[in-house]
Amino acid sequence: MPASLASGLIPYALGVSGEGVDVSVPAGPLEPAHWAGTPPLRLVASDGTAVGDTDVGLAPEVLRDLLRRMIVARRLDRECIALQRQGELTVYPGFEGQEAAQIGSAFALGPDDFVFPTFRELAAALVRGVDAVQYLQYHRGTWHGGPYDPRATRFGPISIPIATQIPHAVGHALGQKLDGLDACTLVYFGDGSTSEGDFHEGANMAGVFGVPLVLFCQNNGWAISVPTTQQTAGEIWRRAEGYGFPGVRVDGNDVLAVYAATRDALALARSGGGPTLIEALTYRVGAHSTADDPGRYRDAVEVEMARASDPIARYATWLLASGHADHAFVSECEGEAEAFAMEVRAGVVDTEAPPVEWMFDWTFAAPTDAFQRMRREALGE
Amino acid sequence: MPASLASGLIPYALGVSGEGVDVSVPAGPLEPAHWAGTPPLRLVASDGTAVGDTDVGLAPEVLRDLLRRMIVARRLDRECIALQRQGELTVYPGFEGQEAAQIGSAFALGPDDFVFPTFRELAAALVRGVDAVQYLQYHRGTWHGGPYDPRATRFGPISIPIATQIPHAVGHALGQKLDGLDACTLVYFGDGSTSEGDFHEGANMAGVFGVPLVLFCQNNGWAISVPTTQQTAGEIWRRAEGYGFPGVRVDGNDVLAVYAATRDALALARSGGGPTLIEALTYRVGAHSTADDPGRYRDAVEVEMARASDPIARYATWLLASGHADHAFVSECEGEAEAFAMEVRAGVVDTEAPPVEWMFDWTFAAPTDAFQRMRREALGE
Amino acid sequence: MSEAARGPATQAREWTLSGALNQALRDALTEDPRLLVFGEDVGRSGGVFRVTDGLQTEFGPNRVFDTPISEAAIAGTAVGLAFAGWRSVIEFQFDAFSYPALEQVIDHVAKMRERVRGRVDMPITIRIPSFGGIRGKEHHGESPETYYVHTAGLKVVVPSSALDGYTLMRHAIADPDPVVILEPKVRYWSKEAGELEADGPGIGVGRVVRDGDGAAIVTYGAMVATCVEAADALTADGVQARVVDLRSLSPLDDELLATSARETGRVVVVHEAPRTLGMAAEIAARLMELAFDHLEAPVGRVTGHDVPYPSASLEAHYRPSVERIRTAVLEAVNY
Amino acid sequence: MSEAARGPATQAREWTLSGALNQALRDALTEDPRLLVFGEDVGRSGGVFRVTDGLQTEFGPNRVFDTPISEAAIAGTAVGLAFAGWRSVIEFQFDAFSYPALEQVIDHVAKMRERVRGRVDMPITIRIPSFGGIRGKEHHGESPETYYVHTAGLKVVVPSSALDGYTLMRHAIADPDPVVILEPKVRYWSKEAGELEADGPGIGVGRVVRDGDGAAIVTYGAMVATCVEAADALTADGVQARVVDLRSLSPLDDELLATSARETGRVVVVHEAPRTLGMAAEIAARLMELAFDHLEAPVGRVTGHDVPYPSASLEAHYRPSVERIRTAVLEAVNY
Ligand SMILES: Cc1ncc(C[n+]2csc(CCOP(=O)(O)OP(=O)(O)O)c2C)c(N)n1
Ligand SMILES: Cc1ncc(C[n+]2csc(CCOP(=O)(O)OP(=O)(O)O)c2C)c(N)n1
Ligand SMILES: [Mg+2]
Ligand SMILES: [Mg+2]
Repeated sequence: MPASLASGLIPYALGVSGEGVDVSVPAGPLEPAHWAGTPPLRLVASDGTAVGDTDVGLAPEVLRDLLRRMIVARRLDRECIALQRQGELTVYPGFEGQEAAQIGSAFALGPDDFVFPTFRELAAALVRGVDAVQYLQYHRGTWHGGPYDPRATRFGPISIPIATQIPHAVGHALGQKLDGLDACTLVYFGDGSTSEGDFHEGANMAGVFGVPLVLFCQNNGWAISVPTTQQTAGEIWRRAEGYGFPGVRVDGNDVLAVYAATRDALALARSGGGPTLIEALTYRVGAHSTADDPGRYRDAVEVEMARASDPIARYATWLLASGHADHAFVSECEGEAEAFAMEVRAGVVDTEAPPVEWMFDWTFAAPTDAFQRMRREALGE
Repeated sequence: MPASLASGLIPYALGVSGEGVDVSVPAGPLEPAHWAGTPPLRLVASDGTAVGDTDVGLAPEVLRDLLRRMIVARRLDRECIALQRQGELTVYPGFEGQEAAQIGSAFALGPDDFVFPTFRELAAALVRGVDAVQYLQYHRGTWHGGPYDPRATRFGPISIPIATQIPHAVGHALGQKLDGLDACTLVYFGDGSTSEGDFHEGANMAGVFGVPLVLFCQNNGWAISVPTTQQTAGEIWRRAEGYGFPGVRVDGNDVLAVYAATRDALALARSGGGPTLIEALTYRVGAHSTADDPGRYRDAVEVEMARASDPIARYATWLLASGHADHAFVSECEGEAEAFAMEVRAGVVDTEAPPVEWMFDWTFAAPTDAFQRMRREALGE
Repeated sequence: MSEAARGPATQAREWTLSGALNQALRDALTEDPRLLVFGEDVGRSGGVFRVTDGLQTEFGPNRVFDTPISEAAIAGTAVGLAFAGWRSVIEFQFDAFSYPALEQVIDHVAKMRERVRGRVDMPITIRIPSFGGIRGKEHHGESPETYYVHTAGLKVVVPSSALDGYTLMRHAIADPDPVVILEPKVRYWSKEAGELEADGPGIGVGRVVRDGDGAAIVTYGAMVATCVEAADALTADGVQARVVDLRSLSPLDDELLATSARETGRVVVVHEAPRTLGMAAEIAARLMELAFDHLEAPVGRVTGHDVPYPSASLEAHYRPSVERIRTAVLEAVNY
Repeated sequence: MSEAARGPATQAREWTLSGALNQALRDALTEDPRLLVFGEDVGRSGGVFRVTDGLQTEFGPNRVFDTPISEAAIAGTAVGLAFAGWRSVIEFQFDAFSYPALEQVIDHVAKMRERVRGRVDMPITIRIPSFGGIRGKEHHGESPETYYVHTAGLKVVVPSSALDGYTLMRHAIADPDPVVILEPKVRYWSKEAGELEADGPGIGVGRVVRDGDGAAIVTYGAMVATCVEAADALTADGVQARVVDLRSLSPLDDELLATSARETGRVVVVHEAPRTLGMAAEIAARLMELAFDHLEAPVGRVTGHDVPYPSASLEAHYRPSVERIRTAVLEAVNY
């Protein structure tokens, strides 16, 4: 973005790195203060100390489960990158650094709630019980959208065109409301997604219809090579006010804060209170995808800082200090993560290309004669 | 909109009429209090008394000119409706009730500033010096967009697809900024237009680029048959905050307040301060267009109230009381308005259909041989 | 009282296209409690062309409702509703106002079922008042069919008359797949007497509206009446022209096209859309594939020109006229 | 250092398509100080396919810049910039990501000049990395040409090689009208040696890339190389097939098409886009009009299927293969 056009803006996502801008890089972790604007809701600081009421109403075994899931998800994410390098997956978009944002939010959902994801929510998918091998068939190039059953898993298909899943979520939530269900819809999207017309139209319509919806934005600082400060001159959570519903800014690397914020938003929605927009401040530690080289556009120091504010280390520190878990538990989780990653790897590597006919088998529920003729001709039948 | 879905909203634009809602209709004019939310900036009340600092820095003859222009514009608007009824114009979208919003804002512009209008800004067009007969050739069905020269008049072509002119204005303002000009762009749009993706993408991009732009929303209470309360659950001016620039709510039937707000926004833009969103609360007294019958969807009492808050009567009362004009001046304006309307009528009625070749004459600046062949064939040459 | 409410659906009477479409929506809403109708101004006001007149009063504001001016979100909402088991009829107010939703329609409405391997159907009917001839403002006279017909995963139909409007609308709504129905706005007030039939000829089936074996004029929508007029005029030239009303643009009725070509040897396709990659291109290409040896002349194309749809004063020079059609048929006959 | 910076533009060397397009942008930016380049990730990162690599550094962030993810506003901004006298090259990152801007492109980019009676030109180049074959994610392998070619007011070009990419890009930018340039992403890294020429064959002009008079294979973009391969294979069948690279889809080179049909009598059109209303339909229809009496066989169509573009594992079965092309040509020859 033209420096001359960006007057008044910090030129980089976090105001940390940046050419032509003299920023004295603060040592230590990425802190909320590095983000422009309003400080987020935070319960556990980067160093693992409590800074708010950490009693979010979860039993110790559930608190442990949160850590377990984060550890398992990260391990799988790294395995996926390895699988891509080995040619077993096509381009893969990693989520390292965003485990708390995804798992904390997905964890707050009830079994009947429904999720519409983007392409980066494997960690959330695992929480919802989506089969990892089936999910990864998308990234293997076996099937667009992922061949898992969205109705059974209550997790929508992987959605690529930025922000287009947001109106889907609005429609789904409207359906829930019309059915008088006690269920909600949650939709994930990124900071960059908030610049699309579909974000706006969906959010505004959600407000008008007062549907039970949580709009969950993972602001991970970057949209490919464009930092959030160049994506918008405002703060994302503040958009909610213009739509007439609450907006919340939460530390997306604080799993307890994310959980609490999502739980509250879902409770509001369930009670007929309509939508909430949650902006979770997190950080994309890795590349946009395995096809991307962030060295071209961002300073490594930012990444180091983000690592020092790691959501898993932070939560583990807090959990250990709180006495709800011990080191043995952490080791156990790591063991489970390793085993799971290997199991998924094996499943992925085993996945074969679908038969050619499948290209024609689901286009229509009621294929016309003309379509069937085309199909036969194409298949040389 | 489903009543059950609109929980928490006043079901009609102004909370005045509405089935199933027991509203005791207040006697007298439409007041800011009838609009949900934040009271707008107001200098002159509906009854013409000053309620703020009415010294907006305009000389008496200029203050008179404002009234003159409003009277002339309204008379022409009514003539256009007559012309449509007589078959001299195709569907015509009247602006009665919105004279202050259009003329107050257009009046604040400098000669080098540029306007992108919708289809309802004839009053603003007149302020910019657009030839009324040329403008009305659009509504006569002679030429899409209006055959006036947008470069010479600094008034863009009539734009029909809702909100699509907003990104044009952003681009134009970006061009002005890149050229280092001391000029701004102003874009008009309605309340309904704020629901389109193009509004959002344009406004957000304007914020990111910090361009010299005034986003001027005429919230006239209705988008065809849909009241503003069903267009959004928020307040339109508040959207600005989410884009990181100022938003202003102004009484759009108070020409001095509109002028002052626009002047300030332009000054900010000119000084490099970037965009401002202005929401002017006004009222569409007539039908959406001559093809529309508002009796199907809104209560006549709303319209009566709006008439009692008429921008012209209000301003005339204040102007007369302030001693800057007398009744003779008002009569003079009415005489001028009558003569102008007749002159425009004559010009419109005289306008002939363009030659058929014109259908092909401006599609391309560099028509290819293939295009020229198609043209010859189509014209039977 | 809405027009349609005057008599039961099955009773023979005179219908306008607008009224018949209104009745189709009413009957479908009655039969299927999980059907919704929404869009801009379709609720309280009953639609710019009265097609949804009275439906909100009859079925309540939870079934028939107005939306903000957000075409992309209207289409996207229908997709989400399908995930929740609801069937939708959505309206885009005019042809060109369907364009802001093209991403949602191309990427999701058309592809979602394939993406989820049939776990979720997309029973979405997209109503678009279309085509020119109403002395409309800019963007109110366009022919958007190519954008939809080229998009795999959609079905596209165009009624040409009131009774067939009812039939096609009922088929569109009943279909488990997304169907775009382009309503020729210039014919909304044209009347036709007869009985409404929900199970008349379906999607993919064309019909011969005027018989003849000297040439075949293939068309759809508002142009059907114009072509019949041209065919009538052609009798003075000694040509008995058949007029084929396609009804369904996707899929096309290949059998009917092939038969018409074989039986007449001379085919002229007529539409308002610009020529390049208009429907006539596809039909010409197919006829070569289906009936090459029977074609005595190139397939004629009488179409809009490759320029933006013009203003009211020029639209008569843009839309195919009886005279242009007649000339093209004679050219084919005398080839 | 960017690839193109390694040598002056005119010096004969080896170019990738990506590098040649990059050099075209660089040369155009150098020559015209009122030219801007913008879009998603085109600035600091230099583009997903490196086509804008190094340009922001060289021309500064006021001339080459990143935008928010707002395709409609990107197109709309270019329209507004044209009113302010600026020329723009905009990028949509992948084929399907041009769809959110379709309303702006159809309603304004294509129609604005006509609307204002030529008072304002629309010198806008729309770059779209297009077509399949890269084992891409969903929406990264589509062929959007029909949407653009059918839209009157646009010109549409498709380079098939590095050197021609340079030429077509220079023509597109220099053109006072909007030009859509569909860049075959699967060929970005294919190399070609030679000199870059800004004033090589222009928009509307096709070329014969392989001569032959037994049949003509008409195609564009990535499929040119595949068709040349097929033509080579066909020599074993005793068929000398000519391969025509259209280069320009709107307007089409009617003379070249007609000549090819007349000289060979057998034409096969090849593209990746779905068959129905793909370019082959228009070409078939035109060839009937231009060379009916010379066609010895129906114009063959070897195309993508009328289903959504499939995932990586199936794309080879969707895109025309050498074998499918060969079979179609033999069918035409043996008709
Ligand atoms: C409509 C559309 N435009 C462009 C793209 C290309 N694209 C893929 S991901 C991406 C960035 C998304 O950023 P953000 O929403 O912040 O999500 P993140 O990648 O950070 O998770 C872009 C531009 C796309 N997928 N869809
Ligand atoms: C993209 C698009 N969708 C729908 C329409 C049809 N339409 C014309 S005016 C209008 C209402 C506009 O409301 P608002 O923005 O409040 O402006 P107003 O008419 O009140 O001046 C609608 C829906 C359109 N012109 N463009
Ligand atoms: Mg992001
Ligand atoms: Mg309005």
